[in-house]
This record gives sequence, structure tokens and C-alpha cells, in this order.
Amino acid sequence: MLDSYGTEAKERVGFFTDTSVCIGCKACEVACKEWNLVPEDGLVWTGESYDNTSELGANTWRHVAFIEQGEPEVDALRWLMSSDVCKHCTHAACLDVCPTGSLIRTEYGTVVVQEDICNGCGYCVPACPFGVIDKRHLPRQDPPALPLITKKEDGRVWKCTLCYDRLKGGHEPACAKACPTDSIQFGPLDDLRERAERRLEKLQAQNANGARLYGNDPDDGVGGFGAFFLLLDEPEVYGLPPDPVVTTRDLPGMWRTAAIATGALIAGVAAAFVGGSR
Amino acid sequence: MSSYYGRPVLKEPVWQREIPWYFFTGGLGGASSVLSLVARVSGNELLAQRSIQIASAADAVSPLLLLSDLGRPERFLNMLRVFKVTSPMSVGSWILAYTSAASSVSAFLNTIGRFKRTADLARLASAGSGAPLAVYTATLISDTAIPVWHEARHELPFLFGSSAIASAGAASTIVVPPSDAGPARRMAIGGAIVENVVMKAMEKRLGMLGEPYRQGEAGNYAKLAKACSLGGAALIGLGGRRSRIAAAAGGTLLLAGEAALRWSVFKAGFQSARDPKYTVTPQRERAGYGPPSRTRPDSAEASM
Amino acid sequence: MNLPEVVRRWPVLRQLREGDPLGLGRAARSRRSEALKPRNDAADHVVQSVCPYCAVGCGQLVYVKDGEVSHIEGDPASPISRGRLCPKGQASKSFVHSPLREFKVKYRRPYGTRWEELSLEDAMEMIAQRIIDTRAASWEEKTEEGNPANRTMAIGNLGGATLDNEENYLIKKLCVGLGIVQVENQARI
Amino acid sequence: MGSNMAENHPVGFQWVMEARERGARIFHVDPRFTRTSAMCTDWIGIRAGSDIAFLGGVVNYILEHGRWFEEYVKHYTNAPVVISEEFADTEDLDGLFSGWDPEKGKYDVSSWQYAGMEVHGAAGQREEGFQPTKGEGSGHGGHGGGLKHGEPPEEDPELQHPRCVFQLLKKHYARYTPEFVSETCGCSAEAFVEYCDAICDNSGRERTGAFCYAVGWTQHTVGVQYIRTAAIIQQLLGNMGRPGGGIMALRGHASIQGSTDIPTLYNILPGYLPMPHTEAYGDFQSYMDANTSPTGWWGNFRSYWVSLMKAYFGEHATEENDWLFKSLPRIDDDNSAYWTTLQMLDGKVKGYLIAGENPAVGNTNARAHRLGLAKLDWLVVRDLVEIESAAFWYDSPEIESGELRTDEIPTEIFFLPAAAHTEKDGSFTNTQRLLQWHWQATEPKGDARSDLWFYFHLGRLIKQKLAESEEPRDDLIKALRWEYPTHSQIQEPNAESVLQEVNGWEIETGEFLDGYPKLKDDGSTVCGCWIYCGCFTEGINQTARKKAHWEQESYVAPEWAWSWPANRRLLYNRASADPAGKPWSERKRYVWWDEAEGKWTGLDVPDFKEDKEPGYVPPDDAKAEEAIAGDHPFIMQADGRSWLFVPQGLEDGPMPTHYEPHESPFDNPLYSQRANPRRQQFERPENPYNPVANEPGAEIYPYVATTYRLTEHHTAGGMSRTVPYLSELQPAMFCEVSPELAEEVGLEHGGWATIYSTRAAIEARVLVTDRIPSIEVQGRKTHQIGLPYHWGTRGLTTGGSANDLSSIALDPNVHIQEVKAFSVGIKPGRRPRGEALPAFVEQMRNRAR
Repeated sequence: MLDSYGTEAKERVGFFTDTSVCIGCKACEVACKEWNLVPEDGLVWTGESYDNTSELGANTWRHVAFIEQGEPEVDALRWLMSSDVCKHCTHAACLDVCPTGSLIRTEYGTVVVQEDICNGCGYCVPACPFGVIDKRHLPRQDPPALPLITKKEDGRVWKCTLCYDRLKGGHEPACAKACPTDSIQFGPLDDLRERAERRLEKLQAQNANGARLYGNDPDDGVGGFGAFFLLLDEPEVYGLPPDPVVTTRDLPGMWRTAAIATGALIAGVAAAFVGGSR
Repeated sequence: MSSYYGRPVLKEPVWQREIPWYFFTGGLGGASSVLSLVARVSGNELLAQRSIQIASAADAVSPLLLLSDLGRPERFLNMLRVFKVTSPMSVGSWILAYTSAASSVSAFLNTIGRFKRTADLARLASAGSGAPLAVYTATLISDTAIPVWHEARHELPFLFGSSAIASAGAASTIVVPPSDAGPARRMAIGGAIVENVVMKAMEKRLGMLGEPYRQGEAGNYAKLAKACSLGGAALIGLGGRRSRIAAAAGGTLLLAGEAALRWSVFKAGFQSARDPKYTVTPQRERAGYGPPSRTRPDSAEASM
Repeated sequence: MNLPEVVRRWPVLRQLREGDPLGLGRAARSRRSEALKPRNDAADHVVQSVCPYCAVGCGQLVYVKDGEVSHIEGDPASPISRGRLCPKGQASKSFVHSPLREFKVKYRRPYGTRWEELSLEDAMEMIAQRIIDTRAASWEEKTEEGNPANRTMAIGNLGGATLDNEENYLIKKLCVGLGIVQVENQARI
Repeated sequence: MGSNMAENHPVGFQWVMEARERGARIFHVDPRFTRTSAMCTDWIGIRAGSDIAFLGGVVNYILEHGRWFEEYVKHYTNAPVVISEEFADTEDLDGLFSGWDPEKGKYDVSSWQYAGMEVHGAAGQREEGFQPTKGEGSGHGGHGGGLKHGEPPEEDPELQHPRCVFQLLKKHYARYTPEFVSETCGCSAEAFVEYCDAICDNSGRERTGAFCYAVGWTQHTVGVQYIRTAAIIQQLLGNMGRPGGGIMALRGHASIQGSTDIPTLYNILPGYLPMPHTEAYGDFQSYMDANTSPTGWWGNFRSYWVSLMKAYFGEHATEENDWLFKSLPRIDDDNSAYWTTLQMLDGKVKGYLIAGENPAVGNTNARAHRLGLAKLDWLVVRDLVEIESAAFWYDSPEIESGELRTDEIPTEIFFLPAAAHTEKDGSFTNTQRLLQWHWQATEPKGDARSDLWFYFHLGRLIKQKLAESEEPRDDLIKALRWEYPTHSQIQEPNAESVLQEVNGWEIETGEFLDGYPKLKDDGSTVCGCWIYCGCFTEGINQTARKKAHWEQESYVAPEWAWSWPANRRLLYNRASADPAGKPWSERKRYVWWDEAEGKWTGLDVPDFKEDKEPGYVPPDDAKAEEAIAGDHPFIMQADGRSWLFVPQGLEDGPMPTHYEPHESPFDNPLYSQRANPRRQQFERPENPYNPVANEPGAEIYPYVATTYRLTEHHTAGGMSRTVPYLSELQPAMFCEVSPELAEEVGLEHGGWATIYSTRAAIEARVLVTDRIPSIEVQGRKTHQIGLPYHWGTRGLTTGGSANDLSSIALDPNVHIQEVKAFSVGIKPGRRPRGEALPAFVEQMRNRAR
């Protein structure tokens, strides 16, 4: 996966987000924005519990979901909180389909958008099976390069970089550092996977209902997440896909079909000449 | 099927109206290049010349459409920064660049009527890349997480291909006198028929995921496409031989139908991304989950 | 072979030359990405501070670049917070740089309908005079019952829980000296 | 209880989460199911304002089931002490204690005393004159009367004497049964009993339990008694002065603790020394007598006080002139913030300075406060942004409604931009009494200045202007020591030089003092705040110590910053050892008597005279600290014991009693005395009260409202509604209501609601949620309404101010307002606009007549 970096390659790092200790304080959301200078994107009160950020996007790279569960009788109440983030997939569709090489796999095994390269073709947006990456429509900051065709909005796509710059400086990502309860844990992916297993065993022993790991399996549809989770309910309850698959897994097949269709097209045209010009 | 306050799991594509039009011009251009080559080989000079002109015109418009859809148009050259087989758009960009160069050279020389050999080489080249150009856009959208696109990956290339044939045929039918437009007419009619058959088959196979193709805007475009394509084909078939008017009218109608078809597919993608059930339900079935282990919270439902 | 720099850096060629045929990694990496550094490393200096919001007293590291706060994050050395911060503490930089922050004195004259400009010097001068005059006019040496008072009941001072101990010390000291007894803060609120 | 720790102190909550992960049982008892409740092992929902009923139930449970920590209680508390026979309990007098004076509306506390003597309270805050003869020495307490070697005259070690504290306690809480608790608080009796068992099981020799509280307890007309009840529990269970025990106050502002220690409060001087009172202390000696207790650490009162006067007035304060005592300003019973507000409304207050506070949003009945500001001659507001308190004259609900007209408001206003914490040096005192220094990072811009700068230069200017004055009233200000070195272009005073004065030095040698035992009463030492003495030992700023916790041996981390007193992290920690000086258990060892060394030692600085052995019995003539026995850990008390029963120092009773909130839809199930008889009320046009309980019209305001904060915002919003990243996280004022209430009045989730009291009406978005359940109280279904109080008319996100709805009704001891439980009405839709708003409030008020 990191062969191309040779000696430059580092141990693959990621996040383990343990939602069983998330207190929903949103420090991660703010820490991320403060560090990465992600713009504030609108004061919208949703009425969806305490969540007024709604979803991950170009201007929200960490998003805390709030789910109120249970029947009125008090002891049954449950309030799920979970900090969502880009999954930094082992097989990342956004990365595969990016036509400019703006999206790359870094020496840390993370997936980042290079803001100096992205030309806003938007292909990565529908490619992501989690709906993470998105185009930023806010006004652009830098001066137009080619005045005639330059647009006023930023127009590039953005998402969590797992604080690529901080990693290069040997610092942990901003959200993980801020998290008051260590719900967001950062580290070498292998360690995190072990930690998660142990955590799950502990919770299941205490029969914390619904505890399960999500995205820790290297054999899943995206080859495992670089940022995986411990959830207390089904993934879709948190707005996550139950069985995400990287679309490019089927690409060879698609190319084959395309080749056949191409042949068919030529044949079809040729066939049209049977019987001469009239 | 539940999701987080009924919000989509996926992001809708951010592509704008240029893209479906590009699907159309790409198909038209690509198939026209092929048509031109075959016409040349079969000695139909007029058809060959007009169709290569159509091709070069379409291939000239296509890049502009793509460029104007970019968030950072001034960075359009970054498309040729890398060559990635994993990215249909990357591959397509190279093909498009190559095809439009070839077709324009060929068309230019054809028009001024000199350097015939070079012109033919260029025509050969553009035809070689034109065919994939007409089809790859289907692969491009299939290679996404959008349920109705990805799951339709087996049919879409044929749908787009036949649509391209129909478009190219229709376009030439308009500009070439009936006397020389026989092959174009047959392409138009054949393409239209095949395309409608493929569409039907696709929807059938997709089952639940076929819904978006029939509903909302996508559904309307689909109906329009069907009416225009079959109507146009019929008109060409019945009157195209004799009447130049009928040919032109039929061709135009058919072209409109092909454009509508691309729009229909385009919109269906957005609709399926918007409704989480198209994402969640198939995945739950695939993963072999039973019904949700916990029932959804009343409060959350209430606040949806 | 030595191609010109621009060509040599062309990712398409690097894909082949740098063992990244798919162009998913190193070959596609831009100059900017190669040179990327955390901006904290570029800070002129860092000071250890304390979060200004609640009374937990989390440690903060304030990074300064060109005389401006470039970033604020948790101080790992603190046994209280261990480097962690809540959303408010984490937003301290935005708080310091709030778009609504004021840097000019504003003056509203009695019955005035708008803010006016006023120099800080004049403002201080005027405030000092107001205190002196009000105090003189309202001085209470004894209460009605004839008990000692030594005070003015016409001036009050509010605030302190968000201030430093040193600031509170001066406020109380000054008010005692002036006979201002209505000194209060949020501890009451 | 009384705290929403996870939301308001998230980083502090990391330790609670760690405890939970280690298997600790964490209960959250609160009207709402909050982010804290979601994290705790158990949540018990109770009616806002019923905490004493709940906690009193715990006391009763402990006593009934003999779950108390016998050895601890017998030795360390005043349980064995016999109380005066004149004392009568609320159980005898239907909700009143003996000594109630209906005229004055106050208690004469003489009947609450230890039999045969006069004890004084401990807090050292005292407003009223101390007249032993009349025994009316309540106020906020002196510190101990004529105890012979710190022992009360009459005790019963077996705790059987009918008038001993232990028996009085039993009697007082006998009716607080689980059924009563369930009836009154609206929780299930089973859940309550489970709670009781849990804290009992987690107390004793081997284990300790802790309480965490915040303004959910203090902001009541019986707030102090809430905390007192918890104190009783913790004493009975032996959880005070021990690691993992105690009662943790979670405070909401960076230096709110500091602003009480070094007070910007009317009734005390630094170190809780009482301000002299108009009605008493005619002469210096009686002030000294009243405040100096012969025994306990308050015995050295004179040294603390004289050293402070030397810090204030230097050479001008001398033995001869009684250290300028005669010239000091005097206070009345109550000159607190709300009293001042009412004085403004009466036009008696002319000038007002506000520094880093936003009363126009943050004070209860904020509306009355805005009306008050509009009557001032002049107003100074210092803040980073133009807050509501500075903008009320053109942007406020009253301007919108036409009740106020800009061109009719006489107030002259100076808005001065303030410097942020990164733009000045200084120390904050956090909620654990830890003084932490923060260094300046950048220079303030433009006219922005620190408050240190403002008050220093203001004082300099005034002293300058008055230098030549012959007026006697100006003598004191002329005598004020006001020299502090300044630096930088803006002449910023040196904050450390101020801290040095706070720490104090010996005048002769100029050496910094290393602790308050060094203070002298002869004027030879200077000290600006005796409890902070030692924060600058050896000329080193101890508060700036930042030794990383991983470099320190003990988890107590004594080398991080400095805590008062004497860098002691846990107060009364001698109680962590048994009477003989051995740790109660190895698991819980903290401070113990080292036989070999002959001194107290441990993980923390012992809160006890280092070489005083456990068996020490003070001689009869012993004074001050010397008079505290070796097995009495609570050394600030005259008798060295913790007080289950408080003979003096409280305004409203020696033992906590359940009273209904001032505005409550219910009667008191225990007594005909509905609410705290001693609570402060101020009925007047700007501060009318809702009809309550079974009074006619109460049905117009039938619901219990409670205000609170959200993680994403800070108090009155000046520091958060001005920050984009915080504003987008909670972008609108909303109210939390149960599905039942929504059903009852037709509220629509996501829609708007108008919430009204007899004082005002505000609007809020509606959040229908099961997290604020309707509950059954006294056989009646009640609905509660949750109201965050962050919003106002300014900032990036604006909205109605919850504090406009609540009234000025205060706790008698600390004058804190009751905003955690009051009554309101609610209806669907947005509030009326303009003139229609006051008209609507009026209309409702009339309906309630």
C-alpha cells in the first residue's frame, strides 16, 4: 500500500473512535476547525437533538451525531453520541477515481486532498460510500489565477486530512488531542485494532447493549477503515452505511463491459452500412 | 428503512447541467468519428466528410462543457497531470483530448480537401478513440457509490453506446441528403430501438433500484426520451428516405430524445443518493442482516 | 536521462520512474505536500496559559507568530487537563480573534442616539472625574442612626470572576480606598 | 447532583469517566437527562427544587439503617455535642426553628448554641455586630466563642442524650422516608433506596464517595442548605478530608474562586475577613473581639487583618490609629448585586462600572437590571465585545417594546475594550483552589487594555486629582499604597508585583513570607490576602510552576501551580487518618502520623500542625490553633470538629429543611411553612412574583422552569455567542419540553414557543424530548421546562434571555438568586412584537389576579 514511498513510508496510523465514552462535547469539531482553518458554515438550528452540524462535508470534518433512544420511563433512556470522521479507507474510492492526483495516499497510509491540485471535478463526491467528501461552495479566498474563467466560490473538495501537517511534525491530530474522554484515539492502526478488540470484550462482558466494532475488519468492502468505530447500535442509526464497498472493486469488470460495448458500437455502425448508402 | 434523522448516507453528485450534455456530445462525437471512418472505407465520401465535421464539432464542445463544470476551471490542465486506470475520468480525459485533436485535424483537412492521407490517418485515429469515448461515460458514472449507477454497470455502457449510435445517425441524417444517408438512418433507427430495449431490461433487473429511473424528474426525462427517440426513429424510417424535411425533423426529434435519455440517467443518480433507503436496504440484504436489533427511538423518529 | 525539471516532476513520468504506476501515492504528491509542516513549528514563541472559560483551569499552549496568536491548544503537562480542551477552550483563538471584538473606546453621551469616538486618555480622565464628583456629591460619613459609614452608596462595581486575582485585588483595594462598598461579581450570580 | 458536569466541565469530567471505567458507580440526580446522565451508570430524575428532600432522605436512611461511620462521626464531628435546651426544631414549630422573629423576618440564633456556651461560625464572613448579650451574632458567622481548650462544655460520647446533635438530627429527618422522597421529588422509592445503598456501600474505611455540585444547588432560596445537607451526609459517612471523598464545587468562571478569596464582593476583605458593619464595630476593639476566636486558626485574626491594612495603607496604618480602622467604609446587611440593582431603579445609584460581566443577560430578572442601567448617570463597561449591558440603550427588548426610548435615557456610557487572557499576565484560581499563572502572549491592540491597567491607572488619576484635597473623606484614598512598576509602551502594571503584595513580606527585611503562620499583628508584616500567603515564597512565583505531571512522583502533583492554603490540595486531610493518626485503610492512605519522625506526613501537605501528635490535649490556657486537640482535624473550627449541626453562621437554620422554591406550584408536604421563611424577597413593580401553590392564579404559571448552560456556550454568551465556531454548534435559543407537555399545550417540535412569567415573555424554538420527563409529584403530574440562559440581543447568534423570566428572590446567606426552579406558563407560537409584548405580559398577570 505504501510501497511507492520506499524508505519514506511510515507506520500506518488512524483513529479508533470509541463512542461508548463520547460525551458529545464537540471539542473535536472545534479543534478540527481551529487547526485546519475550516470555515464556519451557517447558523442553522435543526432540532435534531443537540446536533446542529448535521453531517460531514466540506466544512465539517468531524461531526458529532446525537441519537435519543428509549421510552419515557426513565431508566430506559439512552442518548447515543458519536464523533464521525473520514474513514481513510484501505481501498479508497475517492482516491482511486480522482483524475488529477489531488487525492493521494500519504506516507502514513492516510488519504488526503491536495488543495493546491484539486480542480473541483467533483468525481470523488459520489464515489465515497460514506458521503464524507464534498465540494466547498463558500467564496474563495485566493486571487483568481485566470481571471476570465475563474469562479467566485472555492470550488474544491475538502475532507479530514488526519492532520497531515501535524503528523509530519510528529503531533497527533487536533481532534484526538482535544477529546476530553479519549473517545477519539489516535495511533498505529494495528495497535488501535487490538485496543478496540479488548474494549469490545470488556463492554460485552458488562453487556453494554449493542456494542460492536465498525470498520475494523480488513476484509470488508473497503479493506478496513483507517478510522474505525465502536458503535452501540446499527451503523445506519448513526447515518453510516451497513456494508460499504469501494466502487472500484468492480472496475475491472466495468472496463470489460465497456470494451465489449465499444466493440458492439463499432460493429453496430458497420452493420448500418450493410445494404449500401441508400 | 431508518437512517440518521432520515438524512442521506451518500452525498449527491455536485455535477451540474454541463455533464449530461457532455454525455450527449461525447456520444455523438465518438460515434460520428466511427461512422465517418466506416463511410470513408465504404466510399461514401459525403457522409464521411459531414460526419467527421459533426464529430469534430462535438469533440470541440465536450472539453468546454467539462471545463465549465469544474470548481477550479483554471486548473483544467491538471486533468493531464496523471494517468490513472483506476479513474474512468482520467482515462476519459486522455481519450477526449486525443480524439478531439484527431477529429479536428481530420475534419479540417477534409474540409479544405488536401493532405488526404494525413486526413485519413487522423480519421482512423479519431475513430479508434471515438468508440470508447462514446461509451466510457457510462463506466464513469457506474464507478461511483450511487446505487442506481453502480448497480446498473452491466447495462449502462450498452445504453450509452446505442444512444451514441442513434445520436450520430440522427445528426448525419439531418445534414446529409437522403441519397447518401442510408447508413445514418439505419444507425438512428437501430440505435433508438436497442437503447429502449436495454433501458427496459436494466430497470427490470435493478428491481427496487429501478424506481428512481421511473420517478420524479428522471422519470419525466425517461418518458420524454422514449417518446422522442421512438417518434424520431419512426419519422426517419417512414419519411427519411424520400423527404429531406422528414429526415431532418426525425433526426432532430431523435437527438432531443438522446439528450433526454442522458438527463434521465443523470437525475436518477441524484434521486437515489437523496433517499437513504436505496443505500441502506440493499446493503443490509447483502450483509445478510436481519431486521434491526433495536427498534428506532420514538423521539428520534418524532424529530425526523 | 536529465529532462528539464518541469518534465521530470510531471507525475505521469514519475508514475513510471518512482514505482507508483497507479499514481495513487508518492508520484502524485505535490511540492506543497512534500514541504508541509505544522504551523506550530513555525511559531515565534509559545507561552503556557490557562483557559479563560470555566474554573476547571485547563492548561493551554498559546502559539505566537508575528505578534499574533496563531494557534491555541491544550497543554499536555497539566495534571488537570492532560492537554485536553472542551469546545470552548478549543475555540480560545477564535475568541481572541472574534469578528465582534472591539479595539476602540466608544462613548455615548447622555440622551445620545449613537456611539461617538473618544480617545482612551480622555475616557480615563472623564471616568476618574465622574467617580470623584459622584462620590463627593453622595458621600455618607454617618448613617441616619449616626453610625460610621465612610462610604458612597451611589457607585457600584460589578465583575471579577472572569478576571485575574491581581485585577480583583486592585479593584477591591481601590474601592475600599474610595469608600465604594457595592463591589460584586458573578460569584453571587 | 446540582451539576451537569459532562456538559459544563467536560475536561474535568474525564476523571469521572476514568472512575466509571474502573468500575465506580456514578449517579446523576437531576431534573433533566443530560449528557452527564447519559454517561453515568445511573440517572434519577427529580423535580427541580426538591434536592433537600432527596438528600434529607439519605440522611434519614443512613441513621435509620445504622450505616454511619461510627468512629469518624464520634471523634471528628459535633454529633456528641449537646445543644441548648431552648432549641426547638422545625418538627416542633411547623417549619420554623426556635428564635424566629416575625417582625425582623430573621432568626435570633442564641437558642441554637452548644449548651452552656456561645459558639461562632467558621466562614469568617460576618455582616452584623456581634453582641454576646443579645446572642444575635448570626450574619455569616464569627469563629468560635469561649471554648475551653477547644472542647464544648457538654457532650455525650455515646450519642444517646436527647439533645445531642446526633439525636436532634435523627428526629429532624425522621419523616424523610423513601416514600416521602418519592412523593416530593417524583422519583421512584426503589431508585432512591438503591442510591442510598450505593453511597453507603462506597463509604467507610476502605472506600470513599464524593459529591459534585454546581449552581444547580446554589441558585435556590435555600441554596446554602442544599450543600449543607450533602455535608451532613459526607460527615456521617466519613467522606470529608479523605482522598476520593468530599464535596466538589464545580465553578463556572476561570477565577470565580479567586474573586471570592480575593473578593470583588461587598461583605468581605481578602481572605474572608469581614467588612466592618455600620450597625456595629463602633470601635476597633469590638471588631477584633467579634472576629477573633480564642481557639482555632481564626485565633490569629488580628495578624491577618493588620497585615492586610499594611498592604493597603503602608506606613499610614499604625497601632496608634488602629490601622485606620475608623476610616474604613462600612456595609449594611445587604449591599449585594441585586440590592444594588434595586437601588438603581430607585435612582440612588448614579455610577456603575462593569468589568467582564453581562448582567443585562446573566442576572435574574435581567429586565429589571436593564431598566436600572437606564436610570444611571454614568456607566462604564469593559469587555472584549459590545455586550448587551453596553448596548441596552438602543438594542434591547425594552427599546423594541417602546418601554424605553433611546433619546430619553440619561445614562452616559463609556465602553472600553478589554484585553484577552492571552494579552496579559496574571493568575486564575480554579475550582480546586489552585492558583495558576498565565503568561502574556501578545500585546493588546488599539485601546484594548487589561483590567489591571484600567484600575491601576484609574486609581493613579484619582489619587493625582485628590492629592491636594483637604476633605477628610479623601484621607483614606490618599493613604492608599498605589505604587506598582509598569512596563511596555502602554504602561501595563507588573502583575507579579501585585501578586507579591498579595503574598506579603516582612517589612524590616523585605523578605517574602512563606506562609500565614508568619504573619504578625504588630504591623511588621505586609500581606494582601492571608490565605494566599506563600504563593510567592522565596521570591518565586509559585503559581507559575508548570512541572509536567509525568515528572512528578505523586498523583497529587504538588509542583503544578500552587493551591491555598500552603499549597495544600486536600483540606482537613488529617481526617484521612484515624484518631490515632493511622490511615483508615492502606487503599485510602493520604496523610498520617509518622511515629518515628514525630510528625505528620503523607502525599499532601498535612492540614494540621506538623508536630502535633494525635494524642495531644490542649492545656486550659491554650489559645488559637494551640487549643485544637490532636484528634480534631477541622482546625478552622473553634472546636476542631466538622459541624453536623451549625449553631452559628447560617441565617436560615442549624439543620437543612425541605422548603419549596419561592415560586413553586406545590405546597410544602412537611409544614404549613411553604418556602424558606428567611429568603430575601423584593416585591415591587419591576419584580412582581407569580402566584404559587394553591393561590388563585397559580394555574396561569403552572410549570416548573429551570435554567442551565450548554457545553457550546458560556454563561451570558459574551465569550461564546461572539465566536463563530461555537455559535454554529448551538445557533438558537430553545426550550426543552416533554412529549406530554407538547401534547397538552400543542407545541410543535422544531416550531416556536412563547414562555412567560408575570415579569416577561420570551420566545424559543421547541425541542420536544423524553430527556425532560413529566413527573408525578404529590399525586399531581408536573411538567418541567428546560431553558438555556445564554442568549440575548447581541452577538452572532441571538435570542430570548431566560433570565428575563425569573425573579429576584434570594438565598439569605449568600444572596444568590433562585433560577433553578421557578414557575412559568408556555404557549405555542412566537412572542408578540413591539408594544404587544408588555401588553401580553400584563394581560396574563391580570388573569392571574
